[in-house]
Amino acid sequence: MSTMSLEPVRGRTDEMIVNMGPQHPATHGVLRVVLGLEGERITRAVPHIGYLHRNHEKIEEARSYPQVIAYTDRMDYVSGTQNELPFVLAVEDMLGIEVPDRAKKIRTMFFELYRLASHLVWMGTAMLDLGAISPFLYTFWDREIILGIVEKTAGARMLPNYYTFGGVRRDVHPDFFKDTADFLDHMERRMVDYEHLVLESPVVHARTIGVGVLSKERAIARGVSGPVLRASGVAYDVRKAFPYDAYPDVEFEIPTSPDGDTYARFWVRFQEMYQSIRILRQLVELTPKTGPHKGKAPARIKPPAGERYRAVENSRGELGVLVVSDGTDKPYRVKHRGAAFSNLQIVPDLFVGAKFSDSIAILSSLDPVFGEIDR
Amino acid sequence: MGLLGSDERPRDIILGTLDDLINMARSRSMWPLTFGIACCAIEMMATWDPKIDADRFGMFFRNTPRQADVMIVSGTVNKKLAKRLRRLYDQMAEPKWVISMGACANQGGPFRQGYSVVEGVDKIVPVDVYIPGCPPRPEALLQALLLLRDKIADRELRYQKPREIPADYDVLAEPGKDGRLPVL
Amino acid sequence: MNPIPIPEDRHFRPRLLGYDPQKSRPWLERLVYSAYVFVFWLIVIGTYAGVPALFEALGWNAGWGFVLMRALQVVLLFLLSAVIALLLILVLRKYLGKVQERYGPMHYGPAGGIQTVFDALKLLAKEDFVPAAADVLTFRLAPAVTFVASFAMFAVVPFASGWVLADTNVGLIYLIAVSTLSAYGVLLGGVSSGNKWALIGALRAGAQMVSYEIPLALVFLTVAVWAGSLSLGRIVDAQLGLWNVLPLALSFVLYVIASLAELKHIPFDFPEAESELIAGYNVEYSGMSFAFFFLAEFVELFLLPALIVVFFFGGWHGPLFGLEPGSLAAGALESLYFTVKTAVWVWIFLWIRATLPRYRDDQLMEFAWKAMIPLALFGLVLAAYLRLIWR
Amino acid sequence: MSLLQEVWQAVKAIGTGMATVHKRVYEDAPTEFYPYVKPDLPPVSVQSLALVENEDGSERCIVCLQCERACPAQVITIERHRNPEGKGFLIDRFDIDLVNCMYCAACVEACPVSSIVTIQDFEMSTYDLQTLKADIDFLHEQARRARQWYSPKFGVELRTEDGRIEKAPPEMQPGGLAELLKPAEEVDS
Repeated sequence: MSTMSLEPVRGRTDEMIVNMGPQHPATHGVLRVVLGLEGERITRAVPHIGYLHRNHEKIEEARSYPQVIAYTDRMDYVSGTQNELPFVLAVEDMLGIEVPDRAKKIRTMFFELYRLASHLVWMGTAMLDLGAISPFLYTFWDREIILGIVEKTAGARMLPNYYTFGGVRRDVHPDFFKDTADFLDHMERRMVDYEHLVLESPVVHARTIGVGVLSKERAIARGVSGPVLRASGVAYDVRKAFPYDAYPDVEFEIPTSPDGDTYARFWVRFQEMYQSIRILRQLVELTPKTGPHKGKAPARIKPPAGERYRAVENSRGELGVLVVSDGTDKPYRVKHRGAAFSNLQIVPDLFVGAKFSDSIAILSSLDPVFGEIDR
Repeated sequence: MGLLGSDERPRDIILGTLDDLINMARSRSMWPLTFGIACCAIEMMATWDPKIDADRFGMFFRNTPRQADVMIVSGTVNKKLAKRLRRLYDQMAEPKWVISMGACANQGGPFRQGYSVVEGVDKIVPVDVYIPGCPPRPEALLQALLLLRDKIADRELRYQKPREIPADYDVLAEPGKDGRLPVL
Repeated sequence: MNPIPIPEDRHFRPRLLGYDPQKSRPWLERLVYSAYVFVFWLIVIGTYAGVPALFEALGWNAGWGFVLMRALQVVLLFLLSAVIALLLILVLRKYLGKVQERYGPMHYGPAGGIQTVFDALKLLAKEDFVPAAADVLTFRLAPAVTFVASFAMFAVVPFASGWVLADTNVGLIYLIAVSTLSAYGVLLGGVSSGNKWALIGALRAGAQMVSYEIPLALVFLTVAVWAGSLSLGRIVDAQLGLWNVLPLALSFVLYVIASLAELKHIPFDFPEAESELIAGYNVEYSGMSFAFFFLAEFVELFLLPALIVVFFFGGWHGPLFGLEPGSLAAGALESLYFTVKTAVWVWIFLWIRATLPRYRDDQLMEFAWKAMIPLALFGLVLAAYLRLIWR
Repeated sequence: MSLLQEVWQAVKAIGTGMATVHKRVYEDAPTEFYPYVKPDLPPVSVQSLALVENEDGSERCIVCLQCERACPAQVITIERHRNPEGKGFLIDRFDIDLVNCMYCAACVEACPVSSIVTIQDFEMSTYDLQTLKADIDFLHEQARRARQWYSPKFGVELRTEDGRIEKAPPEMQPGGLAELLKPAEEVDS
């Protein structure tokens, strides 16, 4: 099949095979895409993954349940604690551990803080891919504030290993709620600037509107999830469809756009950031200031034999985990369902026929993270 | 690193002074290669953010290996990537330095038991400075960059670089072509 | 080769420099920039007033003496371009730092003032590499072509009244010819590198050049029609009462856009699209060859705003405070006016660079062919008509 | 007319963007001057590990091997022998491979006597990996040099000038501990 082949077509001189990555500033890590270029138009695109394969699932089978949590952090490294939640939820389900209400709310706050952090990194790198330098620095400073809040409580910036079975490892810092409220005020001011620099910029309009259109049917057929799916007009969000933790207690909307183009994906991520701010505002008010942060969990985690699938809506989409237990203190099998991995499936669909410059915009709008894709 | 890339340490006073001057310039204008691999890459980007701002020390990213001086290996290197990494190192113009950032790049870190992970990037490229951490703080990376600056600028330290370039043929060779660096 | 001795506490600490730059010192920064600008100014005065005066005093202003004088002036201009590049790279980094809520280079030299000198020294001593797939002669030639093309523009740029290397009466035609040449360097460098990214960058440069050159030439024509001369000195003199920017506003806007394209500057930096083509046409260049591309870029970043000032903002004109026109003091003052006006335009270009993302290359071409050329023609007709009824 | 409006909109948007960028010129940069100013890390921050001794210099570690079992990256190596006189065990070897450590602080959580603790010393970059293969002397030395450390069981502790180990004041303690340590009347008000 010609679209999958890497070899130049014999006798065809107008096509140039270009190897984009694994070291390329716009591939967000170590993606390699082999492109067939006809001038600036892409005729073939074959993504290659596996440059960051580090045996997550196999190593996790050789670790006890509490140890696995530290490893799940390293998957989607941009969004920290979000990765720990599906595994923690699955094991809690298997063991029937009760999670106190306060712990649920703290978890949800961290979850949404990391969603903001992840979308900020996306915004900065996407604008860097489009050629603007300054938004990258602005977003990284805002992210730095979030990481400061997280570090004060959890002890680490990016990969804090903070959730545990039955709640969170330690109580939040006394300043946590005040810091978060201050940060949200700051963030609301900055979002105005980001709107000016990203969503309203005519150059961004020119680069993204009508580029890389993903139809609703195609998106569903390829198993796409998260902002990419919602930008194609499907209002599917695990937070609403299968609520977990404190999401039933808070009000928020699922922003969708019918367009399915790159600009729609940009727009949906922006609206998600507004929704995150809204959720966090509610949780700052709702969360009890004192109380248990951790439910009763057995000293040795030994789930009964059986299996359990739990999914959460992380910054990139549905992040699921299937835990199979054989009754020992180590999982028999841990299978992750990565959102970025599924979203990457549409790369050849969207690339073929687009301009080369468009492919950069499209790739940044998918926001892949290779720790989770290659695992 | 001696004058114009030679390994010999100049004995002459004039040449020695020139050598010092050029190495001072080198140490104060280290341009890293934009090559993010994994988790550490995000902290590597954060080192250039307003809070840390490594640009204060005259460092900014170059995308092409030809114009870069420092390669920051920021993440797990597996056997598929190792060949590309080595190739990037070979493409960099002399003089060049390597910083190994984070546990994975140092010795495989938490993933060192995996079948695909290279246990330490110093098996394929000569490393000048190692940073522990998973991932290291941006300040730690800046510290490493400054240690590298001192190493380049210092008369005694700069000839300490291991000049024999390591090549773990198990990692680098393509299957079936033993003893030869791969043609990629 | 002994291993590096491990300190007692097993902690290696970076050496701190002798001073403690804990806060930005704006006065020091201003001092450094003033020093650079002063050197720049001194070289300008020396080139255009000092050297001719010296040769006149020696009586060598004819024959081979004249040739020698011009050669000396060119050497001084080369020095000037180096100063411009060193200053502008520093200003760019500091300005980007300022608008990005950080500081930029600040620890080496007073307020980071000699950072770019270190950069230049390092590039000088770095390996200059020719890839195996490259065409060696063209590969070596390309940076020189680019640099010489941008450097040659100095010949007709008037820094003050009479302060110009060649006040030729075909200055505009010379400019069109020479500015096109710099795209050739890019084209040659990209094609001869034997790298696909460089090739794409070179092709983009070629396509881009074709699209912006025509509106640029039409704007040149408009200015020439308005001033009634092709000489840059006459064009400046014609703006004594009224700067061209008012009557030729449309052409002025088109010229700024075309300059951005000619400069390969954001939002039109397609040949060197850093996030797309890695480094575009100079992806295989290292060491000094790369430095020449860098140098050419920043010399152009000075010269194209300078041309904006010449064409639309009255060049060197400004209040002379009773100084006799043509004297050394008046020339020095005029060149200062010229530099300040140019600096404002450089700042606007840097500001654009700090803000905007990049267009797609076909969008520039579409814009150039569908909007800029008709508008430039309209501006030309308008200028001709206005000139008929006004003067 | 709509074309003109569109052009006007675009020009206005570019102008707004440029104004947005330019207004930063007048703001102070949040830069921390790292090598000159050390960052003020929160006490719970996990930057490195250390092994605390008792105030009298005796070993606090009871060699229960809990940390070795809890470590996900499997970097802790402990060898012990039974104490010939009295109860418990004596340490033969206590190594933490800080090169491969993933700094998750699982060992700190597992330690029943708060002997292994987290410290904020992040300046561990090195020319030589051997400096990071921490043996027991180095871990003790790290703890002696650290001004403060943290373990979940005892919270943040400080070492005073004369070598005594004290519990840090409530404002340095994380979450629940801070609440517990506060005087009762403060909690009420």
